[in-house]
Amino acid sequence: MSFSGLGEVVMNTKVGPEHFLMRVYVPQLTKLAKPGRFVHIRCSSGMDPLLRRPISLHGIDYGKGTISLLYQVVGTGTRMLAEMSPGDGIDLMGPLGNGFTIPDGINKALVVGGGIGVAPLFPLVQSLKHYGIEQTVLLGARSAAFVIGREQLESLGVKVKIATDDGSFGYQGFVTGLAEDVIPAAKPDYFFACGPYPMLKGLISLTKGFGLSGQVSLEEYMGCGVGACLACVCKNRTGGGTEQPASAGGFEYKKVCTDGPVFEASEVILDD
Amino acid sequence: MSFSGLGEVVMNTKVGPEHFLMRVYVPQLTKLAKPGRFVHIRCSSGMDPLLRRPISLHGIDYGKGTISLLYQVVGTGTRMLAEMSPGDGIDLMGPLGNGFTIPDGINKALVVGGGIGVAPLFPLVQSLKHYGIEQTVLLGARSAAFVIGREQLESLGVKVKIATDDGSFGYQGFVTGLAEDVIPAAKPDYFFACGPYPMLKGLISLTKGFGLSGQVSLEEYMGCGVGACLACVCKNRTGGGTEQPASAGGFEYKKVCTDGPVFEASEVILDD
Amino acid sequence: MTNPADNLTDRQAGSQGVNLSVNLGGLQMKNPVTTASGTFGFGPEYAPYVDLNRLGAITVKGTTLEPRKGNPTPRIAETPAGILNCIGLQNPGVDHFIREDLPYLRNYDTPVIVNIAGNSLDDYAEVTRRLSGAQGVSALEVNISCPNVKQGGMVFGTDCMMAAEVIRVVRENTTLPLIAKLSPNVTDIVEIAGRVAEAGADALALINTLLGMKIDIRSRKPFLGNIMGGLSGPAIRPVAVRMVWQAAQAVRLPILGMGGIMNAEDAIEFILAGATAVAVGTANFVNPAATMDIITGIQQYMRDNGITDINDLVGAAWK
Amino acid sequence: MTNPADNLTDRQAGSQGVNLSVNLGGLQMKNPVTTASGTFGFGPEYAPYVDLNRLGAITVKGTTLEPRKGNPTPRIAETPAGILNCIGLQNPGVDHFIREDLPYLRNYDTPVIVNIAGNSLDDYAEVTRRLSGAQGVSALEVNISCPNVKQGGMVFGTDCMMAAEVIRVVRENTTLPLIAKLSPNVTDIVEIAGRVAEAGADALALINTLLGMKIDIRSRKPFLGNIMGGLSGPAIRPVAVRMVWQAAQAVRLPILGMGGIMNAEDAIEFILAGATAVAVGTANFVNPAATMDIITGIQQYMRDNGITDINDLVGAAWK
Ligand SMILES: Cc1cc2nc3c(=O)[nH]c(=O)nc-3n(C[C@H](O)[C@H](O)[C@H](O)COP(=O)(O)OP(=O)(O)OC[C@H]3O[C@@H](n4cnc5c(N)ncnc54)[C@H](O)[C@@H]3O)c2cc1C
Ligand SMILES: Cc1cc2nc3c(=O)[nH]c(=O)nc-3n(C[C@H](O)[C@H](O)[C@H](O)COP(=O)(O)OP(=O)(O)OC[C@H]3O[C@@H](n4cnc5c(N)ncnc54)[C@H](O)[C@@H]3O)c2cc1C
Ligand SMILES: Cc1cc2nc3c(=O)[nH]c(=O)nc-3n(C[C@H](O)[C@H](O)[C@H](O)COP(=O)(O)O)c2cc1C
Ligand SMILES: Cc1cc2nc3c(=O)[nH]c(=O)nc-3n(C[C@H](O)[C@H](O)[C@H](O)COP(=O)(O)O)c2cc1C
Ligand code: FES
Ligand code: FES
Repeated sequence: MSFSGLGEVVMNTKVGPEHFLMRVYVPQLTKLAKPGRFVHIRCSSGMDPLLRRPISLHGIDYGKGTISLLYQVVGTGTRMLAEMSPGDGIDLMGPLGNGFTIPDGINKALVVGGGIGVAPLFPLVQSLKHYGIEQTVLLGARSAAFVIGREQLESLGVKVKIATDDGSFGYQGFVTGLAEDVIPAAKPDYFFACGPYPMLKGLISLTKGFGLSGQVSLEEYMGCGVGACLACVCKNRTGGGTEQPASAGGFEYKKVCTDGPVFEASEVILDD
Repeated sequence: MSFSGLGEVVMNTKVGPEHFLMRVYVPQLTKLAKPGRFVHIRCSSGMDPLLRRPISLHGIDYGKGTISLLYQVVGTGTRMLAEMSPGDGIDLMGPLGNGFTIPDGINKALVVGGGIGVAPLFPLVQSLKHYGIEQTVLLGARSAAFVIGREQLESLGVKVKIATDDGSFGYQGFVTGLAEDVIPAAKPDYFFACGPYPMLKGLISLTKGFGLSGQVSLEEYMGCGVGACLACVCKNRTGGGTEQPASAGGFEYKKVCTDGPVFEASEVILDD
Repeated sequence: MTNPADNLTDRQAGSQGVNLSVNLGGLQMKNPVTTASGTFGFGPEYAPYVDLNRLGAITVKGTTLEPRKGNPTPRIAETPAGILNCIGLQNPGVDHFIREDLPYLRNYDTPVIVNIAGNSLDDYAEVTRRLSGAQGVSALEVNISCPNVKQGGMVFGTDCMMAAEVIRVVRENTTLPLIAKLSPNVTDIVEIAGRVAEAGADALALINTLLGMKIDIRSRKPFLGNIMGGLSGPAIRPVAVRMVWQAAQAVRLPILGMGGIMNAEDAIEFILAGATAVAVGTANFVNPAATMDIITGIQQYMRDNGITDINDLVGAAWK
Repeated sequence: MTNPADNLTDRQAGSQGVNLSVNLGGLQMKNPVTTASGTFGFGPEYAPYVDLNRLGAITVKGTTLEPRKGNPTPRIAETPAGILNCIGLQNPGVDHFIREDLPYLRNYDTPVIVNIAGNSLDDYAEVTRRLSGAQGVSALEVNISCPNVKQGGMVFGTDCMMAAEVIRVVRENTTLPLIAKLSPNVTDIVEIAGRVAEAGADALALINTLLGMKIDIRSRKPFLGNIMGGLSGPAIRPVAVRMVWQAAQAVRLPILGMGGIMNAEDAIEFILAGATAVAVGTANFVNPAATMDIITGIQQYMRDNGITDINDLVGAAWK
């Protein structure tokens, strides 16, 4: 099930150099929300941009009927979002996609977010906490100013470590480097990650080395958001997709919007 | 000479059922302003609408450096204008076109405006008054609510008569019918008119019957507004246009934007 | 005449009295609105947003004999008032479609138009045979126009003879209504429309996408994974309307018009140009209920203008 | 390295060190930006907004042997991210142009490209001769592609042989740089580009407008006075970029790229696709100083990306 229609913006605040936090009252959608799922937003009532924009669920308040979205202004669509005010109607579809699933029997999770990839990890962290799973959260960012949400995560009582490219905060270097340092000590038995492809690529090969399995949330340019247009595909090792037979060349294309955006790390093939 | 750039909206108020009055501070443009000329406005910073919209000068305050525009909301562009607020920048080119010229030796003018065609007549009425020319102003509108600017004109001390299609105010019927009644008594020796083509057509044939000459302000879909694209043409009897040789078929196309928008009534050919 | 009861009766009579049903070359549709192939999946994807029973027909994703992987990503790019796509006919193959996707569609009281494509005449023939034998297929839309797949030098859709050959082969293998979907990337749409008509098509679908591309000025490389893609959306509507207008006057076949239809006004523009039915593509991505809004809007336009039969509007701009 | 004086020097060096000049088939341009024929009149119309001396070249309105009245109105209509026009080559004729308009242009230090059109080969030949003898004409752009005029069944721009024939005739009558302006309404732009190259063109201009139309759903009639019109503006850019990309790789002629260029980014996209120079059309209507902004923006892009010669960007997306 999925909702399509108008929600009401109840808050839209700047929370970082290019980052905004928006809360939307949309109870019909909220009740179906789940960590790792996303909404598909029509940013303009006109034709620029024409397509909707996918944004992950960053917060879910089932009681209040609100979702929150953490987004970075990178182009026309997100700029239009940033210009919205409380009281405005916002046209959204969702929740869409398959979210994170917390496998039975895990005890210690490593949660890794790169850049704006931190957005969908918040509700996940809350779920993990809810299930009493210990967790270490690693956040990677360009610089100190781009580290978003550390305090909020810490206030949930989880360990947070930071890596910045320029060393202006925490570990200097990529978050994959930080992960390499952390894993041997933290000894996680599972991981969850969201961030840019190079980071995910690095993390997948690193965790493989440690024999660690996990889930990654992917991004791709989207058309429909509902699995109809086949625009948003990513290469996948398995041949067991619901609509597609096992295919020859070592991979098949799966849809980020409906088969994902969260995939088993071991399944995905990330090209350069 | 002509200006292109940003003016500042200083006022934008609803003055009729679909009508707005906007005042813009733009001294570089104002100093070149003249009754009957127009500005070409970029209503959207995006691509919808793509083209600029021509709007006549409705008021000119050389002292304050402002122009005012009286416009009716009929589509996307004018709707966007109506949404502007004091302090907003507005992208305009102008003043463009040739305005009204007040011929030497006229004493009594008939000024006829139909619908939003009243807009450019205000500065004309002021000029006529300035030159001490007696005038009767006839305004035609759909209904009483659509009669715009009667009080302002009367406060200038000019006679104003109204015709409404539905008879809800003044003469019942078209303003051309009213003109037919008025001309024999008022005995004007010249006329000026702006309004929809059927009205102008009617008026031109009517005044011809009375041996009355005059000027009409025309409208056409525009591209450039500066005479470069040849989109905005109207049929003209004369063959003496600056860029065009006399042509065979009894007419040549002249440009509303630069040869007009004001033309000698006897020159124009209005098709159905 | 202005008493409220009369008004009510008028309105009710209107909503019942308006005939929306059309016949597209033998395919009976309860209203003229279908989906554009490739933009609506196999149906269930949009079921949460659309009452599939209300559609005039459902046109499904292009289907080929063998499964197709499709092109590398990015597969979609935005352009002014349009999108470029280079999906590359990713699909699970005709057998999988018949086995896994068609049964779902049989739950609905809506005809199914299956869009087919192939690399060779034999492919087209075989896909046609398999679909003609399947229960629940109401018509075939033959894609001889997809710009996103390499076909060993053969460009079916732009070569008149080849296009006609494809239609002839499909015709020989089916009695289903046969809709020939034409490429707009041609010098003379009327010529090709005439050839496919002679070759046995029952209707024409136009237009498929315009071939276009986009270059990323940061990487200085083509943006799309497949370099070129097909342009769809409102940007192409004037070209599509023109081709429908030209083909409708030249060829005695009903037309399924498409290309940039976003709302009822756009749909009516195509009908006035000569389209008997219309397909909604890119608009689904923008507004998942676009097809529903368009059906309602066409009805409203007819009532507002006192038109009782949609067929009276077909080609009204030139008839 | 980060001391302010260095920065200043860098910036100055940048602005002087960047080479913007290009050679378009023998036409030397101080920068790659010209105007698109028909959108810039004969020059003086935009002089209040544009420093005509800063343009790489001025391309004037299409000129014919005899004066042309042009088409009935409306001659322009908006479409999503585009406009349709059916001006119909209204122009005062070549002699009037030479006598009345050309002298003004000689005041500027900017080459003048005269766009020419005709109904017959003889027309083209004669216009060519008259312009070749006129002082101040720097190049001819041969419009074999205007969709807005009826030519007694001959559709020069879309028929390869005919297009080549026009170019051959013009070539025989001039030593001026000869730019063949092609119609995008063709199946194979590469084929036609090849033919006009063989026929003696020095450069290609692409694209002219796409043939389109719009129907007014209130009157239920075509909106434009001439029914069909040419689609220009951002909507057509992906098609234009694709054609430049294809032609540039197939034919060894420099290309004047156009179609929907609104800003420097768009201009650079065409250059990367293979255009040596670009023409700005519809954008002038939106922003009368568009050409100036584009020249500045290209310069800025080059500086930001450490490119010292614009010629290094030409075709960089495939070279
Ligand atoms: C499932 C999913 C969940 C997402 N969740 C979030 C989120 O919670 N918060 C957030 O800020 N962003 C999120 N994104 C990314 C977000 O959708 C894009 O940033 C947004 O669409 C950009 O739109 P725009 O019009 O502002 O930028 P555009 O003008 O479209 O693009 C600006 C720049 O961003 C790049 N870009 C845009 N979209 C994508 C994409 N889908 N994949 C890769 N690169 C892209 C473009 O190449 C360009 O360089 C998510 C994306 C996906 C697919
Ligand atoms: C020289 C000149 C001066 C003008 N002065 C004024 C003025 O002072 N005040 C004012 O309110 N309007 C004036 N207009 C008309 C005004 O330009 C149009 O109403 C406006 O462009 C409509 O833009 P839109 O985007 O709101 O409507 P659109 O969505 O473009 O059109 C809405 C409706 O208006 C009709 N329309 C739009 N433009 C024109 C046109 N140029 N000619 C005929 N019909 C048209 C369309 O056919 C359509 O039915 C003037 C026009 C010209 C040419
Ligand atoms: C993502 C996408 C996929 C498409 N796939 C197909 C296809 O498989 N077969 C086909 O004939 N047309 C395909 N098309 C073309 C559409 O059916 C339609 O002809 C075109 O998009 C124009 O309509 P629109 O502007 O409403 O989208 C596709 C279009 C898009 C946008
Ligand atoms: C109003 C108008 C008039 C035009 N007249 C001509 C012309 O006379 N000759 C010609 O070759 N092209 C003509 N064109 C086509 C343009 O030169 C150009 O090829 C086309 O508009 C695409 O560029 P654009 O999208 O930047 O406008 C005209 C275009 C417009 C919009
Ligand atoms: S966005 Fe359409 S299939 Fe995923
Ligand atoms: S609007 Fe371009 S010539 Fe008048």
